[in-house]
Amino acid sequence: MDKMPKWADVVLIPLISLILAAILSALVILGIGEDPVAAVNMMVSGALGSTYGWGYTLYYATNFMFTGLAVAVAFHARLFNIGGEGQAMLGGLGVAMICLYIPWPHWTMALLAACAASMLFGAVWAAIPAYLQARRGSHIVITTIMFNFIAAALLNYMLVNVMRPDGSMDPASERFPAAVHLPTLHELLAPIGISFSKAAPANVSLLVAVLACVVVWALIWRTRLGYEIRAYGHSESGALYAGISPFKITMVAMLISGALAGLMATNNVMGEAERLVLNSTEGAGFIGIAVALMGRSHPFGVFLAAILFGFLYQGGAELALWTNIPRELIVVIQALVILFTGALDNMVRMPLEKVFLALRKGNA
Amino acid sequence: EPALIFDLGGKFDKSFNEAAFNGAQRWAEETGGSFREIELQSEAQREQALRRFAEAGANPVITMGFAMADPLSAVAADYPDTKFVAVDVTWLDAPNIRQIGFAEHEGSYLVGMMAAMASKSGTVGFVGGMDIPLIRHFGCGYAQGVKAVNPDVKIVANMTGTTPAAWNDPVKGSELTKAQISQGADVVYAAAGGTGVGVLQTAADEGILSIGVDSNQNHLHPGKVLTSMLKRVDVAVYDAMKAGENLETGVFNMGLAEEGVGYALDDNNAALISGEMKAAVDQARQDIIDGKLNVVSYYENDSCPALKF
Amino acid sequence: MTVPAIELKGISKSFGPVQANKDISISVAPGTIHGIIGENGAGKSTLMSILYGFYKADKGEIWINGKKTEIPDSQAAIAAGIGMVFQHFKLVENFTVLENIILGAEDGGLLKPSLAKARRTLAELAAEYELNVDPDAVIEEIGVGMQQRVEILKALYRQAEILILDEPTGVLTPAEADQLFRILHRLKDEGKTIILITHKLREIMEATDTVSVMRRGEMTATVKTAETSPEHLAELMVGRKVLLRVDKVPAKPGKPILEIENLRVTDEKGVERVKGIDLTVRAGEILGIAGVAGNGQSELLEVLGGMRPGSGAIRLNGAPLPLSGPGSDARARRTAHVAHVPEDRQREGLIMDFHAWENVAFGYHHDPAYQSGIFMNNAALRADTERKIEKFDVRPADGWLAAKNFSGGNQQKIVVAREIERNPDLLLVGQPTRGVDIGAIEFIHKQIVALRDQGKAVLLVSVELEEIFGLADRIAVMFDGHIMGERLPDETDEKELGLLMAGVNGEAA
Amino acid sequence: MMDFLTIIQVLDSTIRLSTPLLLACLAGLYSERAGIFDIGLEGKMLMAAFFSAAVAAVSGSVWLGLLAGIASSLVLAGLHGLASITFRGNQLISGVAINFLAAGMTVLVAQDWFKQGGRTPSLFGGARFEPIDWPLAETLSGIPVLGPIYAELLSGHSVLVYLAFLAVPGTWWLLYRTRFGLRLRAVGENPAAVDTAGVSVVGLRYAAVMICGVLCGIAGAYLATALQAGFVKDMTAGRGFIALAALIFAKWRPLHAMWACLLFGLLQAVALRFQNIDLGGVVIPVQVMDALPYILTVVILAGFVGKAIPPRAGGEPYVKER
Ligand SMILES: Nc1ncnc2c1ncn2[C@@H]1O[C@H](COP(=O)(O)OP(=O)(O)OP(=O)(O)O)[C@@H](O)[C@H]1O
Ligand SMILES: Nc1ncnc2c1ncn2[C@@H]1O[C@H](COP(=O)(O)OP(=O)(O)OP(=O)(O)O)[C@@H](O)[C@H]1O
Ligand SMILES: [Mg+2]
Ligand SMILES: [Mg+2]
Repeated sequence: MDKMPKWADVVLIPLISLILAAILSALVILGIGEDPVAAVNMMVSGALGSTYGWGYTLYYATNFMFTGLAVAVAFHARLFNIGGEGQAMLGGLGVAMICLYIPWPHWTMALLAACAASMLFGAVWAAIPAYLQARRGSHIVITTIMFNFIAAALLNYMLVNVMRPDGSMDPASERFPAAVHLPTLHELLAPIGISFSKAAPANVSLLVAVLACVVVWALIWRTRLGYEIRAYGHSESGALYAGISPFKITMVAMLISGALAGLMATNNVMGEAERLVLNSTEGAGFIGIAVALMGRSHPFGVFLAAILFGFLYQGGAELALWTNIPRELIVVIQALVILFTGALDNMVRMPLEKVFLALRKGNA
Repeated sequence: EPALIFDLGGKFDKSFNEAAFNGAQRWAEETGGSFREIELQSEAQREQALRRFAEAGANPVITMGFAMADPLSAVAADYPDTKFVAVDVTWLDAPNIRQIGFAEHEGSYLVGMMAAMASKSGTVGFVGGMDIPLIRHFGCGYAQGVKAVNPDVKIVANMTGTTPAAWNDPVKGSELTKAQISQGADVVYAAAGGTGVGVLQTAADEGILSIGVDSNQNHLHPGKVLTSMLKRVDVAVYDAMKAGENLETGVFNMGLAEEGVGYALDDNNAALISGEMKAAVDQARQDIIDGKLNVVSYYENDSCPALKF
Repeated sequence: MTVPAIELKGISKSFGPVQANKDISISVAPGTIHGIIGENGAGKSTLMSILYGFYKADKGEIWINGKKTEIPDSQAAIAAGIGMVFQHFKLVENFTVLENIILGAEDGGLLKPSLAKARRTLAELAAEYELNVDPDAVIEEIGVGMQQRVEILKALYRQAEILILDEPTGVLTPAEADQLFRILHRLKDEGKTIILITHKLREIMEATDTVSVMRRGEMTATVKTAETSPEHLAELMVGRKVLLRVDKVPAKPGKPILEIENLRVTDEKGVERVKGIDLTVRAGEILGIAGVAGNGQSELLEVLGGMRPGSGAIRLNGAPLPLSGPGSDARARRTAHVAHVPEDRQREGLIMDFHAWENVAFGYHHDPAYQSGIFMNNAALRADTERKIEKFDVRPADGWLAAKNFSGGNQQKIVVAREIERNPDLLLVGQPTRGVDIGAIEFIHKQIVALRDQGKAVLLVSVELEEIFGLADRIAVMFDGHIMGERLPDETDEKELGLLMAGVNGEAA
Repeated sequence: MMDFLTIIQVLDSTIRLSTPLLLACLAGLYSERAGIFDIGLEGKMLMAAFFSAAVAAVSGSVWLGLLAGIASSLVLAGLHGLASITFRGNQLISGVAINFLAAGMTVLVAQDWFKQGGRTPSLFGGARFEPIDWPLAETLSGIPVLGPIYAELLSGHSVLVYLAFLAVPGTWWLLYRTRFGLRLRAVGENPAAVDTAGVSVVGLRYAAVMICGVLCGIAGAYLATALQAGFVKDMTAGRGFIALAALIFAKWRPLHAMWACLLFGLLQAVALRFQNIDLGGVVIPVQVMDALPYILTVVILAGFVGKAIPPRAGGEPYVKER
């Protein structure tokens, strides 16, 4: 028997938590001498008030969906993959190689190949920590953190010494050929008569991300492998009893996780920048942790949380464009959102449960 | 109304972006005008900020840093009536961009000479930020200046790191400086953004000389900073804003001749610079301007004659 | 009339929507042993936890020695002279015995004096109550029986006058249990008051002076032990007549199903736990393995169930099964028609956070019947679960409930249903009724016997001699990784088995 | 290849680089030993770095700065406690949030107060921790081998460095020789045992989290007022995470924590000192040297350190009634 109706748990609590975070954010904005109402207006209209705003919101959200899913899949096997950042960097390397060194006749084929390459590179980068965890017991939290740093060094080396076009001073690869240009939402929606902002970077990899959400959902909740991953995550001794190999699950879960993180490169590298730059991941791997935690490791939750963070990113960009509010305000708002919806949700839940219990008793 | 787009380092990086901000500020104070600005937070915002400012009618739109080149090349054509200014970019092909490149190697050459002359130990240091070509470009000019004074002077060169954190790790800057001091360096040139703050600080603490970069950083530790390699981004921005919509486009190289780079001399470091030093450096400056002296740019073939990276 | 040592008045407690205790009042006279019985989930542990200050009652009063006492936390309970040995021990596993004893009862900020004092006191207590433990042993390295002694010592060290024991014998061997009751009687003779929760009516009859019966959160009766009978108590508990003895026809053993030869098992720490045993289990018989916990029975079950590697040879229906490497895991065993009811249902047999229907596939999730294409056929799984829940009378009959929300007895029914319904050639069963109430025990025993009667082989490991005697057709006793001997139930008695379990071989002597 | 003086200097640098790691690592040790995981070490350090520098800059007193740094870190620690102890929230989420909060708030407040782009003014004089020279350091430095060790390596660090290294035996003693330590370790292994022994789980865990806050505060103050002369944004630069790695590496034991932090410090010091190593014509790129500390960490972890088992109740809120 539950203490609360499901809708209260799923909708009401996050909503109240968000409102609390918003109130605190408003106080912070007041504290630095700005107008919170105007700021919120600007964020909402800037991020959600136009197809342009949506285009950016969804672009960021796409990144976060990939990294959030990556963290979530590992979480189901009780593995804490902090290495999404490095895996996404490697994914970018894979995408860049596919796009630069192979002439593609059409973007669809390039996208398929880029997906495969980014997943492969990301998975390889996750495989070593996974193997060390499974066979040597090396704590995956440390090794994945270390692999982030190593990935940064590797990417830096590749860009500065190998992939940088002659004569360019920018540590970035060449621009990808036009043939691998991924259609943006503008290009995708125009044929069906919907006019979407031309400027926004959201592109077809959004669909890849949504597809990834669905696939991960099916994988985790509908397949044997997902069943085994969850079982292993809940109880290692139970897994042994059921004939589930801890080694296999650790490896497979991390490979999938790394592949998902790597997939992010189809969005930011192939879809947006259309070249590989040094800090293309810009912390999305870490945001993925917050997204997965807030989304309770469920793909739909990850989807929603990714959009929330996309909104914060784009809303924040608008604030930065049109006001003098320092960009760090957005970081603070993110922190408050994570804090209230993620860590302090019991602060809302506990009193609510009492209310619902009293209501039920009253009815009975 | 002009707009100014700072690079990821942020407008208060005590060097490159801050110089731009100072230029804009000067323009605003002098003319009473106002300008829009944004500190970029992510790669995707580069194009976004360009378009948003252009659409909002900002003119000119001034961008900082070579990383804007790529987005600019994608955006500029869509807004033919808007003038763009690209600092640190010289290779684009677009009619409505004013591209400004600085001959950092020339300025670095001069401070390199000063370092070699000020050094008593015969060893000087260079602390770069993230290991990218631009920073090597600085280091290369510096090394040539050092070697020009005395080919026997040893140069210790270090980069802070390979991630963007390399621009903001003063602790590492400190440690690198200490390491260089222990290898004998008694003048250290910092081209490392926020990390440089740690370099200058440690140099001051340990009683050696340092050289600032981009902005005039002599005042940070009066009497302890030998000089600063000036990159007159402030002037470039000021000029661009002043010219407004009538801005001249094209590629502009700001070298010593154009007073785009130079070294800082003020009350804070006057006592450190002997007349002899000043004479030598000014001579070299003139020779470079006259073409008698050629400072090799790292970009020419991705290598440096005076220093191995 | 004497003042009661404990008087509870109108105690009520709910956990969210669940009312665990409803308006409960009891009174316990000083210097007596008071028993509490009731089905799983009746609220016994909750009531005692309230008395010990672990939970806080919603309503009601606690009177100790005639004084109304507030017990907001365990500190207050300890101050009031109450000590409790929980059903699941509350020990710090990687601490030594001594450290566990002084935890919370240290004198002064420094450990050394406290430890020294505790060491002395422990020696005295050991002498007084034959409660010997090595004070420097680490908890996780000593057996459960020892651990329980530590729990009792903890209470005595805090000078408890009232001692609560929640299902203390569930994990003990008969000898250990006997010793426990001797200790309890001595404590009682010293005037201490003892409350004993147990599912074993025999213990109630032997040890207690009065007994209270709980049902669904309510106190249904309190009677003098001398004036009641096990059958009567069982009826009070379950609300119907219960068969207290297993009803079964003599076994008709057939061909050997499982043959074990020179089996050896070494654990993770490199200690040999099974030291070369030979056993045969035939079709249509139940082989019971008796033994004190920790003598290798667990490892035997685990190696047979594919949970850990071993060496030697085992054959199933004549065909060898690998003991290590590929094909030796639990999945392969299931494919070979070996089913396994593990000793620890919560850690092994179930995923506590999974729905009941997900647990019904646990270990059998590769079964083609549960698949449709690349996906699992959850609808089929749920239908199957419904059948099993109905057949095994799992309560509540809700397949969507998480395993952790069933009581221990019902959790066990889910595991037993899953394994027995596979109709295996060989069923491995470990401690099938540990902590399970008598109603459920009756049912589970019936199912095991029914499987045997279909001509299947059953290997039963239990520390309960009563269970071994009731179910097994043949008994093997394990001690220190060896089989000490085999006996037929009719030709032996608890005494002889007890000696074998202690490593004393009568034949050899 | 390396002369003696260079070794001394590398070790000297090691000590400086290890100190913030060590303080943060010990901070994490208290918290995690009590069963509260803390990935917010980074944030607490950063917050303390800012407030110590800010208050030192304004007041001119580094000691006031230190207090302010500790106080600000304590506020975040209290928040972590509120989320993970009182409201039984997810400790990882709370830690992540605290890191974000610190990253944002420090710059926001710095900008609001000092208008220097999210920095504090540079500190000088009494607003900084000065190195402490040991007696006779100058005189003895001439003695071969021992002289430099005494004068360069041991002498001449700020008081916080000595404090950090003294905290190691201190922590060991507290943990293994006192009542508080016994209870602290117990509550991280089995809070129910502590609870039923009549000791407040909540109280103990808050105490641990607060000690963690104090140590993170000192670590932050060390960065901003001893190693550096002021705050710049994000100046902790991932040290909180490295400290966490060191903690796991050390398997949550104080002495091992010190060795782990010294090892990380040494690897960093070596990487800083030796860039572009030329191995007979093959120049090892600087990126390899940069990544070397991390690569070596992985190698050591995989090769020499077995499985690290965290305190058993770690990460799980203590829930009696659901
Ligand atoms: N910590 C708890 N949180 C929520 N509900 C609980 C908790 N403990 C017990 N319950 C509920 O209270 C009821 C009584 O449980 P309790 O543990 O007291 O039963 P019991 O009589 O000790 O059973 P058993 O014989 O199996 O030990 C249970 O059915 C359960 O629903
Ligand atoms: N902390 C808890 N929260 C919610 N329900 C609980 C809790 N503890 C126990 N329960 C519920 O109380 C009931 C009985 O609990 P209890 O732990 O006494 O089980 P049990 O039957 O005694 O099993 P076992 O004897 O194996 O421990 C079950 O329904 C169980 O799910
Ligand atoms: Mg119970
Ligand atoms: Mg029970």
